[in-house]
Amino acid sequence: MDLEYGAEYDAFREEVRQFLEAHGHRAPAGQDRAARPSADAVKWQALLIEHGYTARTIPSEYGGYGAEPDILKSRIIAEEFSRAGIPGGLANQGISMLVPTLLELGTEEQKRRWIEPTLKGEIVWCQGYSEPGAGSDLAALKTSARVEGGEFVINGQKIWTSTAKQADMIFCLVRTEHEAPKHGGISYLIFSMDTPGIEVRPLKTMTGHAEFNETFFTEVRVPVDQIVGERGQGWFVANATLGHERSMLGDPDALENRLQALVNLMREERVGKDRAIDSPVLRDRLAALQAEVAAMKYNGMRILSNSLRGDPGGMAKLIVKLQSCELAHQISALAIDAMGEIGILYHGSPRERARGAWQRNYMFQLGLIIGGGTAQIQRNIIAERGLGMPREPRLPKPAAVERSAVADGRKQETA
Amino acid sequence: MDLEYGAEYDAFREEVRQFLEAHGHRAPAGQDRAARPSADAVKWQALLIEHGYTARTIPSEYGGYGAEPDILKSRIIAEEFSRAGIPGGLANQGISMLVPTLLELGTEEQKRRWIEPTLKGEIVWCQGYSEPGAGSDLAALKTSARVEGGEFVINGQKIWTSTAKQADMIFCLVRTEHEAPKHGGISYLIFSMDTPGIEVRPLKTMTGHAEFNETFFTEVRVPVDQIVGERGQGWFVANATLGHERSMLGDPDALENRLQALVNLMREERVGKDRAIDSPVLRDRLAALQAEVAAMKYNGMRILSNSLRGDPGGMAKLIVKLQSCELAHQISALAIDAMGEIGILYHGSPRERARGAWQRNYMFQLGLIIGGGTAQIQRNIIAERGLGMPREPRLPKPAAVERSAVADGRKQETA
Amino acid sequence: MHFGLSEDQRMLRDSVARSLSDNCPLDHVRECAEGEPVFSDKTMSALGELGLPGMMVPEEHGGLGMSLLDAAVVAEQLGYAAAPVPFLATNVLAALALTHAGSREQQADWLPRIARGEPRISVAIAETVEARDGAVVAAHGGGLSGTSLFALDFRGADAFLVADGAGRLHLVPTDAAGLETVALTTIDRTRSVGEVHLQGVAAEPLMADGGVAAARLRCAGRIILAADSLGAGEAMIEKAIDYAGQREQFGRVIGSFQAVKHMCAEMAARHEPCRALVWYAAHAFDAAPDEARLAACHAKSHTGEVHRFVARTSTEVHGGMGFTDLLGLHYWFKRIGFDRQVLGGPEAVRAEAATLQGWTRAA
Amino acid sequence: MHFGLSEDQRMLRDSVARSLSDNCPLDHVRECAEGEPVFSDKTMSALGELGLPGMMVPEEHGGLGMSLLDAAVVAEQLGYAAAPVPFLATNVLAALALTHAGSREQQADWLPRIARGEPRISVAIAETVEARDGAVVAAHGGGLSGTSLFALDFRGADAFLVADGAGRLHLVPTDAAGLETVALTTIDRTRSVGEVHLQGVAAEPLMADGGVAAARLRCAGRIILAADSLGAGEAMIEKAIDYAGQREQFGRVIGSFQAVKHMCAEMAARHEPCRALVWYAAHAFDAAPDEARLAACHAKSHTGEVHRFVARTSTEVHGGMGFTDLLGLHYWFKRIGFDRQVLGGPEAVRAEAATLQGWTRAA
Repeated sequence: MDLEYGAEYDAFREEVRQFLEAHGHRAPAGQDRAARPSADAVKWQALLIEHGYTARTIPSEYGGYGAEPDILKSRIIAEEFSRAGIPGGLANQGISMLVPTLLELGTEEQKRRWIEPTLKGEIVWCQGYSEPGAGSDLAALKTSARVEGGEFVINGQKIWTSTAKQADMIFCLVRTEHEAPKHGGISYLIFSMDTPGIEVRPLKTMTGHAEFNETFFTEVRVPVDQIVGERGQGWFVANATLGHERSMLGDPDALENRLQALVNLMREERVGKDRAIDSPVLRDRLAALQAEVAAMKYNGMRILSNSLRGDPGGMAKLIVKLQSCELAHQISALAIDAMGEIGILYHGSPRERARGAWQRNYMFQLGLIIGGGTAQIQRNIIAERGLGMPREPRLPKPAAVERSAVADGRKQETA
Repeated sequence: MDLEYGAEYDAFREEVRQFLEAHGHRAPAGQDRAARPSADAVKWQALLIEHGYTARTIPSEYGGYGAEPDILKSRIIAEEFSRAGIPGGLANQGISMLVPTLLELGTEEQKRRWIEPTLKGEIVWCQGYSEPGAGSDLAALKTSARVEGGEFVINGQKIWTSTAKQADMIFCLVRTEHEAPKHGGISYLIFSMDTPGIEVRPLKTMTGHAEFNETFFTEVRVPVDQIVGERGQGWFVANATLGHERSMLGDPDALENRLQALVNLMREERVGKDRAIDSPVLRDRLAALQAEVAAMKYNGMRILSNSLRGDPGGMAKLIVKLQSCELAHQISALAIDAMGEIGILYHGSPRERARGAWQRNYMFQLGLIIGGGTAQIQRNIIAERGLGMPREPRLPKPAAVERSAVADGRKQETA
Repeated sequence: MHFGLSEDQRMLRDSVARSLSDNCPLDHVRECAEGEPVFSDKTMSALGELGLPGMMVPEEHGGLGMSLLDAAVVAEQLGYAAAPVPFLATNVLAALALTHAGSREQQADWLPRIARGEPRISVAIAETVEARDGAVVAAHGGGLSGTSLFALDFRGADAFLVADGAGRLHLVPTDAAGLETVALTTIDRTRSVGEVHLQGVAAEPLMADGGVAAARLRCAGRIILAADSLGAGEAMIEKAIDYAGQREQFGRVIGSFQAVKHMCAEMAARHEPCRALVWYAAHAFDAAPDEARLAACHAKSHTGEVHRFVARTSTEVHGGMGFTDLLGLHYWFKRIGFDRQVLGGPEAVRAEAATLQGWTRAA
Repeated sequence: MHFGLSEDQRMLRDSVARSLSDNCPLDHVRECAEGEPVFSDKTMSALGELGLPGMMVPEEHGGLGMSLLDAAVVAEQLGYAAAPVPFLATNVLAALALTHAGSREQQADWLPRIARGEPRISVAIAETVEARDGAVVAAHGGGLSGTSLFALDFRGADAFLVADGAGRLHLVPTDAAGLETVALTTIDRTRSVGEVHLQGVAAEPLMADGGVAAARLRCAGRIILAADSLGAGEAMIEKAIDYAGQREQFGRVIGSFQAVKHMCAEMAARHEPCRALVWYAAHAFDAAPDEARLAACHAKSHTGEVHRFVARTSTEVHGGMGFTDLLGLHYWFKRIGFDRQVLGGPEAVRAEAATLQGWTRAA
């Protein structure tokens, strides 16, 4: 156990701190991950790339900083930006999901064309994976494309396309091989959101905000070379990026920050003459959550340390999404309870605390428990991949599926 | 809503009270349900039958009191005995399970031969249902009987035969029809525990006590007429009694008594100068459990009231086993926590409270959560029978089962 | 002996249910709740036809003189429909307060009008549970000063029934000099709460009773909120089962997955005993006043916990759709959230239950 | 930077694991625990060969001068094996106390012997957490009087290390005049606790330190108990998965039922982060004393809660077999029960964590 980073890293940390002190004031305020980056944000992004504080390991020929991967330096950057309360680089789905995918599976031309403007915030992407009928069972997606005159012609509907309104481009899973088995009939296409036939409708959630959209495709025509990977390989292309998405969730710094905000809230909220934190019952819950946040923090350090040694992370990593989403939700729940009736104020009410963030988080975090693999799917994964427990026995094919898939004799995956 | 029982019942209650006042001192002390009744207990039982305070609705020609069923009077009897802290009639498996089964499905000769001595406590029975390989999936039982010279010849093993050591007789499920499908190959036999070839071994549990036994059968010969119902109908015969067993569990009086014992404990246990109940955290848990006990109590009254109207009970009844076993376990858990280190004293230790009952209950109640249908099986039943949710899709038959059962085309039940 | 609803109560339940299903379907709830939220006049007038405004008003004042259990039966249906109507404050709490602690003049003035469904009285008694943000109301020389938060059924009130720091109740007409009000908004757009600022307002006190009336009101309010939660929880469980029976993933309805089945079973198992608990508390309010406060505490705190679990679990069963606005499931989620927090969250209510039983060491 | 066990620590873990698997399988645990329970001489002697008795003794006194994290690594394996050995009191707590608060004479007298695995010192510090049954020890004029309960690793002790009411530690040889002891028995027959009665016993105080030494001991004890719980929980999860993979019901192994899979997944998901938490607490004990007490509280209370759930859930996965004595699963169940309650249950420990951080209003 050695929690020191060593001289080289201490120097690097110092460098980051100095950068933040010198330039932090130029950071854009209140960065909204779902929105199109502001001019300030684009400038800030350029500055961060220049210093290697974002897009750090992306080759410079594609617009990145071109450093060797160094998990500790990445971690130091994240820590120092979080500590200073200064937003790091852009973290949209184009950067977190499309760029790694292109780097891994794109053609040279695709890399040169798309990565740099994406990193710079010039091109905003949205993700077209889920459909109303294909959530946990993503591979059941029905949005289809036929080939006609050198073009894919796309029809169908996507959901949860968070930045669709602002996006220039979409990376999208569509069914192109209609005779192929479920997972083998999908292709990964990228195309402009200006293409005729695309309609985006805001999707309001229980929070009262439209954090997402539904996106409809009617005879949308896309050149056949705007595909990543081969036809029918889209499922495997997407799975590479799904991995990247999963690692975005469950940031231990975020949990610590939320817990600290809860401690502050409970010190400030008053019930008669007492502070909320003076309630032994609420305080006991607070201490229990704090212990769990600490456990997740050290678990994160353990994963980090394992990655340094080339260890993929195992169980410690597999449980992060399930546990941290739940924990974040519980933190919000305690905040609401500590506020009593104040806790239900919302929609900009007088006396509302933190602009309704606790309630909004309480609901949004329930969305996160569901999204990106429900808690039930997470438990399946932990049991099957982590603990090596048997998969659900395969079922006889239901008639509806048999038409297309059964002849192929492929194994059907079950939840 | 009318919680008055009315004049007739108030008079009946008064009668029960007077009986208890006059005769309560004759009740045996510390009745152990698993043991053979003492001479005192047998006398007490006879007195209770004579007054109709037990075996109340069993026809007098079979040794019962012969009253018309009256749920309210039964309830009043239970309430008054519980309030007075005086044990009611014998409540062994012969009385609670075999007698109702014989009444429903036994021949006239079986009724005359077995019911009266069972009620009187002269014949003690044990139950031979579960096997090491047949728990939740009881119908998978393997103890088998072949017919030879007018006798069933039984080989196999039973488990959880709680009173096997003391029992005169056993009611037992054995597989008699080897070609029949799983549920249709079972017969319900009754035979003496003195029959040669029976070996009983105590089965110690986690509590450190041997509350149960394992019972082994080697070439045990039983006359073919010692069967209840027809050959191959044993599953249906047993299910009648399983229903009776389920109604034995989840007694709301018992929960109330346990909660009151916990309140008393928490008033008496001291941590420094404070009582355990002075801890707001523990007190909050106590109040939460109290609310739940109240809910189960009123739920019980609702079920009672529904039965008066001939309503089978529905969801209110279906959830009783799951909820009350869990609640009882939680009550014990809080007691242990309230005692701190005192809470783990056991095995007759100095300073042990209530002769270790809290720890013993904590463990035994976990056994009850598992036994008589695990919590998982209970949730299946609630979902499928109570909420009408779909059964688990049927699986292709595994090879091992196919040999005997598949040809028959019968639907296999799944958990 | 009969533990359960009477024939009349079941008829009441069914007729309210029918009326709400006709007049207050989800689309209508949504209409009322979106934009600037409003109460549903249509629903109120339909309920008015059933005589509900006067259900708690004694017959001699033109009402039906019904019991709190009757009101709980109605409240459960309102929760089941997530109906945006101001039933609790005027028709239950104010009617009860005036009946039991009003002067003859106050009774004659208000009760017949309440029975006719005319006035709306908002009830401001939150501070008898907990004083948040230093809110407190004091009575001095016939005048009331201070602040009360979370006045119930606030929007469109003609008067406020305000508890002072000693638990005495006062009627304050909306046009009283020195009265200012501020609307608050909560997650639940089918309800309305607000705050009341008083500066030497000349109010009409109800009969002095050492706070008993306020304690009784709090008790009644908690039972009605618990009943509302019961109905909302019931709706969420039904919706989860329906959805799970239709939604297919991996080639089967998700309701056939054991994980989903067990989520539904667990909801039902925790929810079902709440029904008897709420019924008993409401019954005890009239029939066994000694037990009523404790029973109300149990009903309020226990439904609060159980239905938070139900609200969350039903949403999870609905997957992404439950999280969207599309199915409107969140109206019930938020209704349950409101019921949990108002007039004391579970912890506060359990602390009161403990005190009631002498579990707390005398200071 | 490296968060995790060092190469040496992993070797230590593996060699302890091997030694326990060779010397202390379930059958042997059962032999020791049944009837009149005894510690396992065989296991202690095998661990002695690895130098464990002196692992916390400084090198100048013949020990290995290892860290608390090393001790936690060992404790985890002891928990994993449910090993009936008195490691905690003598080899961790007494060694630490003497090293940090012993006089030169005490050190010279005891530490080399501890390193050789000779004496057994039982540690009686429960009253620094909570005084149960009025137990308290007072020091007056060189003599100790009073009662201490739950002295750890009680059986066969040569001396007791007793904390007085001020948190100062005293060494009391078993044959001291005025000392009487009573063995207690707990659910966990692989451990041993007892009570110590003192009447004007002439004891050797350790250096006066205002209770710091006792607080440090409590802290170390909690970390070691948490590590034990971690190992016992790990064992219970493994056993559940193994059993679920073998046991068939309804024509399939029960581990293929989603309900059973999710029970196992939930155990693993709650259990896994405990490992890093315990490691950090143990590391902080030596490397970051400022954070150590809070970290120890977190580790103790959180493993207490998580492993109560694991103990129960693993037993449920084992069905009826888990409830019997046949598989011996209950040895781990009870070990976890012991770890949870001793040196402060979760509530008591969280209250201490809150106080440490100034969350509690100054009285």
